[in-house]
Amino acid sequence: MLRILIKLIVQGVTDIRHHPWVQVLTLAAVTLVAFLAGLFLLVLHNLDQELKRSQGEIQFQVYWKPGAEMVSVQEQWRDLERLDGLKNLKTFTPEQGLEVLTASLGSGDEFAWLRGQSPLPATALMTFAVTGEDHHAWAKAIYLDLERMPEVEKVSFNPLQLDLARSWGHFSNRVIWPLILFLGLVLALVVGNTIKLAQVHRHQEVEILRLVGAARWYIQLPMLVTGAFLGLLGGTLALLMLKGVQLSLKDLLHFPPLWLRLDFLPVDQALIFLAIISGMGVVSSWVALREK
Amino acid sequence: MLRILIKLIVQGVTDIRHHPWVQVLTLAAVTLVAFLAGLFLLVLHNLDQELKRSQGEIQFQVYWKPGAEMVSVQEQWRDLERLDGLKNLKTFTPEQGLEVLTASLGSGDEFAWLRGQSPLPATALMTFAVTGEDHHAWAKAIYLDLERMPEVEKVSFNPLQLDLARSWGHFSNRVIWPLILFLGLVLALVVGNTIKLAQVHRHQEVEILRLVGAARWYIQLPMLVTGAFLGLLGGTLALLMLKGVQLSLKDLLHFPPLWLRLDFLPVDQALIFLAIISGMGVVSSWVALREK
Amino acid sequence: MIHLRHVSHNFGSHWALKNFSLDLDKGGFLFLVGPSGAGKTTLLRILHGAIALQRGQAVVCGFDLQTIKPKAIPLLRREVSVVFQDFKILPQRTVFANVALALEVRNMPRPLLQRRVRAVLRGLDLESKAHVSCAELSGGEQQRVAVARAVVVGPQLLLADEPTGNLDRELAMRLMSLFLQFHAHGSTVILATHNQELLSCLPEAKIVHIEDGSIVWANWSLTE
Amino acid sequence: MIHLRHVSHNFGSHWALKNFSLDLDKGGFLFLVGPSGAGKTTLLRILHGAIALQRGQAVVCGFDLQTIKPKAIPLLRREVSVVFQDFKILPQRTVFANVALALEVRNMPRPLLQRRVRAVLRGLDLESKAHVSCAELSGGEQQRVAVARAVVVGPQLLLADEPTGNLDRELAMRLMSLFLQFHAHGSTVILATHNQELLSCLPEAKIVHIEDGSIVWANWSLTE
Ligand SMILES: Nc1ncnc2c1ncn2[C@@H]1O[C@H](COP(=O)(O)OP(=O)(O)OP(=O)(O)O)[C@@H](O)[C@H]1O
Ligand SMILES: Nc1ncnc2c1ncn2[C@@H]1O[C@H](COP(=O)(O)OP(=O)(O)OP(=O)(O)O)[C@@H](O)[C@H]1O
Ligand SMILES: [Mg+2]
Ligand SMILES: [Mg+2]
Repeated sequence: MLRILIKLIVQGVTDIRHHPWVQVLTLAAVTLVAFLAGLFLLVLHNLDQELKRSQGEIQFQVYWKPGAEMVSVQEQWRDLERLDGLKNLKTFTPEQGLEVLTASLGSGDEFAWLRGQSPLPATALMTFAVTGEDHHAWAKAIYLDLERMPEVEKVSFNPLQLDLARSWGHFSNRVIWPLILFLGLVLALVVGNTIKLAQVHRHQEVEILRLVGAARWYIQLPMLVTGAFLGLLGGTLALLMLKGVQLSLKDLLHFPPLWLRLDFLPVDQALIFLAIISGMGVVSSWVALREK
Repeated sequence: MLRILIKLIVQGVTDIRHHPWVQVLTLAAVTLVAFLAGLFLLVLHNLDQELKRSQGEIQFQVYWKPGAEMVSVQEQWRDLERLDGLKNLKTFTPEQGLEVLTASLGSGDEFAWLRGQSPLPATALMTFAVTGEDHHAWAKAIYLDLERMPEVEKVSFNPLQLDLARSWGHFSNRVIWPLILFLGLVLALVVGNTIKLAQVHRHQEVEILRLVGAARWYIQLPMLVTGAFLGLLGGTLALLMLKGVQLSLKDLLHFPPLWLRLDFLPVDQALIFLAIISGMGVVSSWVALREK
Repeated sequence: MIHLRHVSHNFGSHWALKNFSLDLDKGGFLFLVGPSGAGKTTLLRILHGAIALQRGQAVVCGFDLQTIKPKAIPLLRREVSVVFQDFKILPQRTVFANVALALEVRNMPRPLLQRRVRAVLRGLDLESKAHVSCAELSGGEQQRVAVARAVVVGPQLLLADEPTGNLDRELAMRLMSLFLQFHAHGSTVILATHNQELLSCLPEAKIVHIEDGSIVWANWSLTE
Repeated sequence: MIHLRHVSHNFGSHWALKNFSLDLDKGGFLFLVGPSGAGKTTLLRILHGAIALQRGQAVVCGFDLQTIKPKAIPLLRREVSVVFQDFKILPQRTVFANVALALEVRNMPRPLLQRRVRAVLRGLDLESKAHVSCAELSGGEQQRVAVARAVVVGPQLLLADEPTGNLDRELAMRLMSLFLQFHAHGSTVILATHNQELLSCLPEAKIVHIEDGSIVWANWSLTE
């Protein structure tokens, strides 16, 4: 029995030689559409990564009173570093603040005359990972803690940041998910239709095999294997092309202020991608065989 | 003769009923792939528009001496407005400058204590449309003119902006054009292969028509018409879907700081798009007929 | 072996078979004659399950066609071989591959399969064409491939639909002697033909003449 | 009408026709007989340009097959009609559509076309099947559709390849009388067949017996 199964599976793959051109073109079409879909997935994956990186964070900016004693302020900074959930702490003395301001305004030296007598206060920019259930209450508590510190003039944070995740969610619901669904549809239709059309050639073969007494599975297995094989091969080629593109574009956006490095799809996503495309090959072969 | 031509063309369209399912699926695949390609084109078109809008511009920032007399400065501002090639002039009194700074630093009131005694100079941000052949020389001349104005402390401009267009060019050479070419390839292959596979059914018909003495054009014309018709219909449906998407997403990115409004493809591009897809239908039908 | 009672079949409003009853024992040899469009092919197609039985009773090789499940049809077809009027061979495959198909479906081991196929091809004068693609065969050669595929499995029941239409007299006689051999080994044979000459090869064979779907003449009592 | 000199044709290493020479005048009637695989179909296919002439000279209806351009082949085929051994009809189309095809290609106005097709179908006992799809026809009915399509155009030269293989005796005789009618109206007819009986229908017809691609016997001098 196993011998027959293996024979039929091998036959499914080698049957491709009966219509080599049809199958090669089909393979090419499947590969390219799969590649296109993979490209979308790759972009989405990287976007998603980027979002995840900044999504669960909230920033507090702390302003000390102008003229506050820098020695005690710096002591406070050391205390701040030990706070729960803190991911990043950036501190600015009045002088550093002025430098940043200058840099952000242009490239010139126009604030040179202020040097040594900066009118700016000492500040600290704190990035927290959002934790707990009630984000707003949690943020409020931190806010009050920070404001109660001695010599602190004011603390600001943007509660909107908390909503950013949600608004990204809205955006992806409106654009990204429809796009993925649509892409899946195109992929299914094009891959399916192409494989189906390529298999229609074999109607005659199916008919004759039936007439000489072949069981249903005996007839269908090789053709389903052909479909799966076309899908698998097309998907694999697409992934290889994708890897090539990723390698060649990897550092394209890796410059300030984006610092985006293009990552490849994780292994599990790549495998799911292959499985879906092969599955489409199988399903569409099956549809092609059922007709008539 | 004309009667026969018309008959054959009508036949090409009505022949679709012989294999309605094959043709409907083919049409769907063609439509979706064309739509996908159109979506890319739409994004590119809008990107391109955006680039064109900002590409040929250069910004100068003028800083007056701190404490310069505001009345005379405001007079100079009025003169500046009349400069050749100026597209936009934004002026900031020291107070306005402080406001902008405050806003860009956070949402707080931390500079409230500086109000009425802003340490910042009066500034103006001037946007020029780049003109002439030698951009750098032209920019230099403007720079000198501005710097020579009385009470002006310093002028800054970023010559890098001039190179921005060029670097965008590099980017599109590296990414966008390959993508368009690749997309064209996918489109050609998928549309072509699908129509070709759908037409392979008709090999027998072609053979028999030949055997009963039909001339080549008599056989091919209806099939080429079928291909063109499938392409045209698929392309039109794709454009309609595209228009729908454009209308529904038009204002999605129309918020600060992007202010991007999604435009539809201009009529000529849409027509070229249709022509290319129909052409693919014709070519692939022709290839399908030639085989064997 | 074959037991038919009141079998009728219509295609739309056209009755291709009307109230057909006959019995054929194991080892019988039956000629089915009649004009074009009489219903000969329709009857043969019913007998191997290619078209479903509409009315009446039919039992073939122990399979009751009234109640047969789609899954059991391949089993029926392993007992019944058919030579189709339009050959039904795969043009892209070689002669050998087409004939071997019927044995592959039955999972016959390769060496035995090759021996059997070669023997049958030799008997039908097709040995030199064994590795030629069927698209390149003459009409008569294709017909013989169809016969070879039917007989290679040594079926219990052999249905042959106009198997000599494209063959010259000598080959037709050779084919008949092949069928007679089969018959002598105990197979049941039903042969639909226009060729009156074939009838004289086996004077003791049963003959049914049908016209317009009905039996108009037979040389035996039809039902026991 | 037909002038062949030293025509040979090989498929790979197999010679299907060897050094074939014959002349046939306008209005002649020729039987081509010989065993399966003799080369009858190959000869007919050369005569209507379905396979290119490899060696020798051939002139058919004034077209020199040695020098004929691909563009001229449709013109040749408007003079020459063929009844193919494997019918070559479109199974999805109706009987009427299949027969009308040959006239549509010649741009015949619709009313005349309908009259002609109906007349031919009546002559071949196919009138009741006119609007049936060809996939639903019996073997003999399909063969008659193939004949109808060939004769409906009233060709100068009619090539028929085994046109009675699936027909009963009565229909075969009817077909022969159709061919004889054609012949009487001045058409040239070449008929490849295994059916010895047909030969007796027209005792004055020319007969060529070929075997293995060569002429082994003829009842006239072959070349003038
Ligand atoms: N699938 C079908 N659909 C409709 N009508 C059919 C179908 N198959 C056969 N018929 C009709 O049924 C009748 C009997 O057909 P059948 O093929 O049994 O004839 P036959 O005796 O084999 O004739 P022949 O000697 O010409 O092959 C014919 O008139 C034919 O047109
Ligand atoms: N396309 C082809 N390629 C290779 N060999 C071919 C091709 N067509 C025919 N032959 C071979 O040429 C020989 C003559 O074939 P042809 O069809 O002319 O025979 P025929 O006289 O018509 O026989 P039949 O009576 O069986 O139809 C046969 O042996 C056949 O196998
Ligand atoms: Mg029949
Ligand atoms: Mg032949």
